[in-house]
Amino acid sequence: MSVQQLERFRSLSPAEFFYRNKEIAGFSNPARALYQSIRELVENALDATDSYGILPVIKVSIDSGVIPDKPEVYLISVEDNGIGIPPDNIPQAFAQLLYSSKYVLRQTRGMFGIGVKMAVLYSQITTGKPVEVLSSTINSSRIYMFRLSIDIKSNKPVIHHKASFKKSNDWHGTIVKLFIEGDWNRAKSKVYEYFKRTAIIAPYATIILKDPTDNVVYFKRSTTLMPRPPKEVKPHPHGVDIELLKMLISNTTTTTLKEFLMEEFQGIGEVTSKTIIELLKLDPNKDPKGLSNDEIELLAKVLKEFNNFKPPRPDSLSYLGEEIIKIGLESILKPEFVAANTRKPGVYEGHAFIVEVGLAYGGNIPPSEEPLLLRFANKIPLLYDERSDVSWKVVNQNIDWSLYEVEKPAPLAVLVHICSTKIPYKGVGKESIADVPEIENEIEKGVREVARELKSYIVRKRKEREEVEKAVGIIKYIPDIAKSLSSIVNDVQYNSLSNELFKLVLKKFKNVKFKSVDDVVVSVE
Amino acid sequence: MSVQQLERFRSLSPAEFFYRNKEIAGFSNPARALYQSIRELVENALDATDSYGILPVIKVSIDSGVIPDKPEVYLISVEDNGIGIPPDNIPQAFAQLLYSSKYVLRQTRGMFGIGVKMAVLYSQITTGKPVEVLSSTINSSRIYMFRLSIDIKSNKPVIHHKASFKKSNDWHGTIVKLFIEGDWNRAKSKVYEYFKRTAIIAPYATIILKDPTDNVVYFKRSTTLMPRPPKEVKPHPHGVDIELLKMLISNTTTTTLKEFLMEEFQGIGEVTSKTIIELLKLDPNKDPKGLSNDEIELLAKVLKEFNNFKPPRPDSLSYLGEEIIKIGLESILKPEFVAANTRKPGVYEGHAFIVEVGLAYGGNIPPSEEPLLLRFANKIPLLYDERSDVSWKVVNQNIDWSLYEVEKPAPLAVLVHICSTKIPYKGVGKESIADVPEIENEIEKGVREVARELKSYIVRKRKEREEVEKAVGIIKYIPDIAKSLSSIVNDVQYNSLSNELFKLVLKKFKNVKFKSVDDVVVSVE
Amino acid sequence: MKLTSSVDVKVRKKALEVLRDRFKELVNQILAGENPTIVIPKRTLSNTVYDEGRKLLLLGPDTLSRSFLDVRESKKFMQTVLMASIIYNALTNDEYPTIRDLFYRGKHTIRYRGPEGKVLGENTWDSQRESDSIIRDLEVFINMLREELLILSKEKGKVVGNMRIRSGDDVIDLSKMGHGAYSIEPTPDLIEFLDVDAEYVLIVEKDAVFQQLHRAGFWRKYKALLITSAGQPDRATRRFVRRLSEELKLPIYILTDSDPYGWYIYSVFKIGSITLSYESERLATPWLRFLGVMPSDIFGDVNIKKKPYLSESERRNYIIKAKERDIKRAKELINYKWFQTSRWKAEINIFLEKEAKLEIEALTSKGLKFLMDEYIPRKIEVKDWMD
Amino acid sequence: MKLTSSVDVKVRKKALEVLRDRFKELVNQILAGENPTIVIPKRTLSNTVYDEGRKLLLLGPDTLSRSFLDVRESKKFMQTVLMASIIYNALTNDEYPTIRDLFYRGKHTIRYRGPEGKVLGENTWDSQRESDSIIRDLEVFINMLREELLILSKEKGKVVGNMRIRSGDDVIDLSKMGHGAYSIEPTPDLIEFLDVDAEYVLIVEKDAVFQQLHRAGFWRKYKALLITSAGQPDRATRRFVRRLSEELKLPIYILTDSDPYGWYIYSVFKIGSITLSYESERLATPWLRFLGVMPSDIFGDVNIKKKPYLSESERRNYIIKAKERDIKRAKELINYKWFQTSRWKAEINIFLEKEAKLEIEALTSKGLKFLMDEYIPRKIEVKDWMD
Repeated sequence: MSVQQLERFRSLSPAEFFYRNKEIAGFSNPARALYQSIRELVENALDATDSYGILPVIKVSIDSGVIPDKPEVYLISVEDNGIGIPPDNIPQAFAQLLYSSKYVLRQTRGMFGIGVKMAVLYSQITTGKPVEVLSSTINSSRIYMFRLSIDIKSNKPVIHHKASFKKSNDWHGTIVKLFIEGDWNRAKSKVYEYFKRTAIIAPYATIILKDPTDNVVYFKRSTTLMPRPPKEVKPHPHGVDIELLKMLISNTTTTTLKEFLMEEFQGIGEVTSKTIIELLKLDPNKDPKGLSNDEIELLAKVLKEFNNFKPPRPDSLSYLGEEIIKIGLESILKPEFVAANTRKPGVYEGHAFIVEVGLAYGGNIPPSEEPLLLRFANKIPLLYDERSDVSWKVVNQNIDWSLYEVEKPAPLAVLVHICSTKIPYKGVGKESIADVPEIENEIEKGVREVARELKSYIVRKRKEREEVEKAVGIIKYIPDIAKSLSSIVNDVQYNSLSNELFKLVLKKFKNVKFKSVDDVVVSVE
Repeated sequence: MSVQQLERFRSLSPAEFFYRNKEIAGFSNPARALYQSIRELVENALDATDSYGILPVIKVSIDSGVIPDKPEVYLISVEDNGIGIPPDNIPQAFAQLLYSSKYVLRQTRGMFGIGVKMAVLYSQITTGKPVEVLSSTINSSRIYMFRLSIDIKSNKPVIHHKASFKKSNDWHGTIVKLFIEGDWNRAKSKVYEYFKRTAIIAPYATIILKDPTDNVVYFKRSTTLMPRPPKEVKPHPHGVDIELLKMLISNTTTTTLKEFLMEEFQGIGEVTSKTIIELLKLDPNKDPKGLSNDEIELLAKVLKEFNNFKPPRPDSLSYLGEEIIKIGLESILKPEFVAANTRKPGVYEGHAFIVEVGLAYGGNIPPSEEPLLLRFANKIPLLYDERSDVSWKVVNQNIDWSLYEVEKPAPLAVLVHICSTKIPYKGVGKESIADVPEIENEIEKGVREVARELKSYIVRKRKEREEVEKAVGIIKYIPDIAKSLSSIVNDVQYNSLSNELFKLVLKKFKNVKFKSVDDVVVSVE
Repeated sequence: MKLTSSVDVKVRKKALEVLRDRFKELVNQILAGENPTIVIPKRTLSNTVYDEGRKLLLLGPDTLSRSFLDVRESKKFMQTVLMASIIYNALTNDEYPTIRDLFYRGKHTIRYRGPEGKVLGENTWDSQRESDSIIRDLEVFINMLREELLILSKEKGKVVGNMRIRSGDDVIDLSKMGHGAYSIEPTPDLIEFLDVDAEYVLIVEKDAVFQQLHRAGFWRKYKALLITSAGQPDRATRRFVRRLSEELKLPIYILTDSDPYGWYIYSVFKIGSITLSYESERLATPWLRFLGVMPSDIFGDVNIKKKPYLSESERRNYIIKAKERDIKRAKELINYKWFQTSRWKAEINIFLEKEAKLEIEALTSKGLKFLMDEYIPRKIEVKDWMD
Repeated sequence: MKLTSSVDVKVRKKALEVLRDRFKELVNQILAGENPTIVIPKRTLSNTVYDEGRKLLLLGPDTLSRSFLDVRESKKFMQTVLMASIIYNALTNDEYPTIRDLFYRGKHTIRYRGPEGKVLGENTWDSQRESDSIIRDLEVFINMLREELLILSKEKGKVVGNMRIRSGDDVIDLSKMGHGAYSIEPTPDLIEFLDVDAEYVLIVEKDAVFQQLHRAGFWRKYKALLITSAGQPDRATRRFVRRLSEELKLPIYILTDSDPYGWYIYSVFKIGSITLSYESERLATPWLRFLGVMPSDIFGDVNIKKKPYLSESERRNYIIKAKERDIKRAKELINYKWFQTSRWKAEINIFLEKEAKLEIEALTSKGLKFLMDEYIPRKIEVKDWMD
């Protein structure tokens, strides 16, 4: 037999790959697919607004019964007031996998260039219907409309219909309408939880949700404070590997090693550049494209191990800041106490990250054995696989809450927000974050910081109560003492004993305001 | 501001996508990457042998200290006696993602076309070294050697070195050598567990493993029985969706609808084809390429809902069969009892699958509260995320073992092997299988079947013991009874009472072989 | 020197005869090649019947056959003959074993080869619970109580009052015990009542209350015999009370805590224990009257126009909240036939409604004089007791 | 009719005086504007000292000051004066309260406004444990035992033997109790010893064994006074034994189970209880001798050439495996000063090595005659007892 008979080799398009393996992107069943499609669209809508300083207004509508005899088909419609998408990019942005505006070093909710396309793919597999996109950019005078599907074999968009209209007002943004086979009853609780948590992390957004039962939920914005939009940055040298170096070298326009280091990385100035080149024992004027393989390996090693770079710049990251976190927690959870801590930027494998931690205590939060954990990554709520998340480990295993005067069950919620140009998810489903030591460490420091604030709060409240408690704790016994003693020692009156004893207490606790024993004791019987 | 300034759209190659997201394929840290690389190579080696009726001989060697000053770099070398790879395909097979011989309807261990390329990618990121491949196909007179790496930007192989040698013997197979940054101490226990389970599922394979401490483990084959190699098959109509139909139509060489249905699907003969077309109210001679979108949607619906197709053919699947499962369990676990059950083929979303269940009880198996669960998918051992696997749910939640006379802690191991052209993994890491109802149902039936066999065994053993137990349970009291009665009633002797009582017992239990009370009673004091 | 009383010598002789006759029957079965079988009345709840006429809990007609060849009964068969032989030997040797002694005397290990050839050990019995149960079987089988076999036990019951008795070879004046009391013997059937000058008998559940009433001269003032069972009564106290009732025709009143435990003590004195109903015929006192403490003493009862003995604030401080198991117990009691008088049902329902217990000590806390000179005499006078 | 004994009248008068004088001091402090403070010896383990000479556990010199203004002590201060007033009133009214009575009499609810204005309730005490502890404080504070305040309690101790006593206004002959026994009064200080014809006193831990020895005529044959404490001895039994020892100079032997619990009973009789060491001076009997059961009686002791009283197979059937808490207890006992004789250490070490307990009943199981005519007399004869 010949091998050719046995084996036929061929290659697969990314669309076909994900078509065959849709469950790995979270589209494993109708309930999950419905939930996943809604959030992909909402996250794109938020990215199109807050990343550009626009206060988001997001309208979401989920309708059932839209196709006769197909009760399992839902129509998802999401509208934003974002920057809009240039018409030339719309087909690929919605109907070509691994095509995105987000493949740069800048924090956005989406990162993989997969999410919304998977929703389109799942939609066309289950209903055969194209996705409808309307969009207008900010300065454009027209609105563009497309009906699109994906050609799976070639991973290219198919344009079913294309149109444009003149704008009558200054609306800009994007509207996406998608038919999908789903299961609202099983998806419902997760969808609502998703919106509630989104409202916590983005209190500056107004979100209106209409569900298939025509129930409308209106999350009104509670602040106009917004996080600073992220900027694109260059890679930090600590995150470099051999392959990344090779890519940078092949793309660079610099012609000397010295310039290459200063231009293509953040955190390297003239002095540092010199030091690095001396360590390499190379000519600073050498053309970087002329480096040998061994030299590139050595450069990678030196960049990884050198300890005097400036820390990575947080410019690429769009963190919320302590103020917004507190507003979000307060407006949704209605607690008695809130605290927040935004950590200094850190780096893992060359990716900058910022950890933000919030804490809410008391008030309307129901007491429970485990703190209510609100996990977010790049402003995305994470709902599934909580126990395999690094934050769960920190909050429930690393931290001994009793050290912070918290007695369980406690009315305690902990928010953990991780911002990074690269979130280390455990899967494409974007639900839990891996145990990266650098991140775990920052989360733990952040939680300890807010926990310390909570402890101060609990301790202060406690002390104020103590002085009064002490005085009451003595006065309440006066009637029994006076009565007992006067019944044994017949020549002394109850009243005079009682008065003398009360005077003794007032002398000891000078700040206590009682006028007589009767202010404390109601009855003795 | 213009949108172009704000957003730069571009597309990503599959290699770059996985380079950026290596943890989703299981390469999240050095320990896991080492383990993952070894198993990807071993699984390719097994696929190259048993899928073609060759009794596998696999030699694995893991060496450390292979590069000066880099103790964290290991050299993995895996050799098989398989069919070899044609030299033209070698570069892409090892250095282009989403390129594979496995994208057909035929069961193999690998399915994604990602595994070994991820190992190569991780190798080159961490060490900068190319992979070395030697291979010779069965009838070839030469051995071909390549040193390869991946061009990440373009997802194309880079050939560093290429050579060929004349064969001096009739050796055929493939040898792969890979440098990788790893952590043997943390990977060790998983690697050993992996090989032990591989030996259970493939008792016909001889595997020799040398680890970095020069410890050699030799799993000798315990049978020459082998599973039937899988054949490529056509899709079953129940697994059809709109997109698959469109692809089949665009590729077909048939020219009438009737022929199209009979040729491109399994399970549709002439009669069934007619019935289907009548249901569609279409012309049987219509060119399938002329079907409108609505007609395709309707065809998809009819194919999904029609109930009289033949069940899917298992030809594409390479299941082990009950005999091999029992041999595997016996040779590695040394139990007292084994049972196995290979289920009839089933189908989910149009993918044929077969569930096989094995059970081992007693002997060297240590008792525990939860049965030892040995999970396999297409002969691959699954080691991580046990508790999120559908088999775990069946074995520990659906089944009440006490109904099968199993008292916990029990010396019980349950093997579940799922064969399919498409295993519904929860992630690319290939570790746990999703709760697909059709599969869960077959697993449960299979487990109940072997559990019933176990119950019969336990019950039979128990009954044999009972008769003897009953007789012993009475005889042991004779000395006390005889002594007591003779001490109250003085005119009767101990010996005559004892003899009479013993005779009474023998009369009742006829199969009991004791000669006198002394055969049972040793002493009374 | 004469060490044991002449009374005991006679008792021994009779017991030996009965045992010999009864077990001779088993030996005869064996020698005839039959499966030897001990037939005894069943000591189960379902075979315990309440005799309305005699107001006693008695064993019913059901019997159980304990045969040698029945695997489930074989061990008990062995234990029964073993226990009989031990008691037989103790009687022969002039001993007075306790049930604990009997447990030890019969306990030994049988070593035998199990079905798999391993040598195993099994004790004739492992706990006294097991051997005690066999003693009860044996009592039923030979129709003799353990006291008739001179098996002794610890004894808590005490008595004082205007009465003279003969015990052993002595005459004892129960009105001359000073601040102390007479501790009743474990075999009260051997007591002889000589003369008595009392109008009734009062049993007090609690020893400490007994001490107080005794010390304050209660029995002298009210011509009573004063007895305490010091909690759950032992067999000797029950038999002693029964004899006072039956032979001297004295009215008998009992004072317990107001809780299901106290009522159960009353029930044991009056009817017998459910698990030991075979003894009732000899140990129970069907004419016993429950004097207090009744829930209506605490709360009053408008239906019978009874005012409470306690004030609102006394109740608040003396009452103990009933526990889950008290409630459960009370609901069981109310189903027993002898609690199904309208008065008892009313009282237990007050308890169930209020979920409140009260100890006798709460009454002495209100005042020893209250208990001695008001509560007890008034309740006897107005017949505020329950049958 | 004279209801209470003349003895009690005298006792009452003295108690009232002491209480009045002691509490007058507190009143004076208050009226002088001082923080009223009760100073009493500490009843803690660390303030309990073993007096080697007198062989008694006594309270040491440490005192504690319980003052009104100390938040942690304020409640106890209130409880102490409350308890004193209740006892004072009971004495005035010719009552004989028990400690349970005192709990009820003092229990009431204080309703007060908490720091947040809510009305809260707090009981003067919630459990008898609390009020009992206050009684002990009070005994120490006024330096009188509860019996001197005519507080009664339940009483388990019994006695028989050749002896006549006066109790209250009666004379009682303890050799004329028939098969029954004399139950000791709760205030044994008021007993008068008239005449005695006994060579020693034997205390038996277990009532049932007491019954057997009594019935078999042990005390008559061996001229002994026979006493049982029926388990852990109560205060009256301890005081009674102490008086027999001190006033009649009789040797006192005790027979308990061979286990740490039995040895602890010995220890309580001999030294006093650790938590109640203030009573030791009156209740403990330092001259008490431990007769058995000793571990060396069971296993022998080659070091002192002693052979065991039990055979190999008797041991197998009678011995009970020591539990974890027995071992722990034994290790505590061995550290007490009064167990640090070489003989006691040897015996406890045999126990710790064998981890084996034995009940007295095991000896009567071997034979009542063995216990009565071999074991006890021989051990007394060869002085095989421990101090």
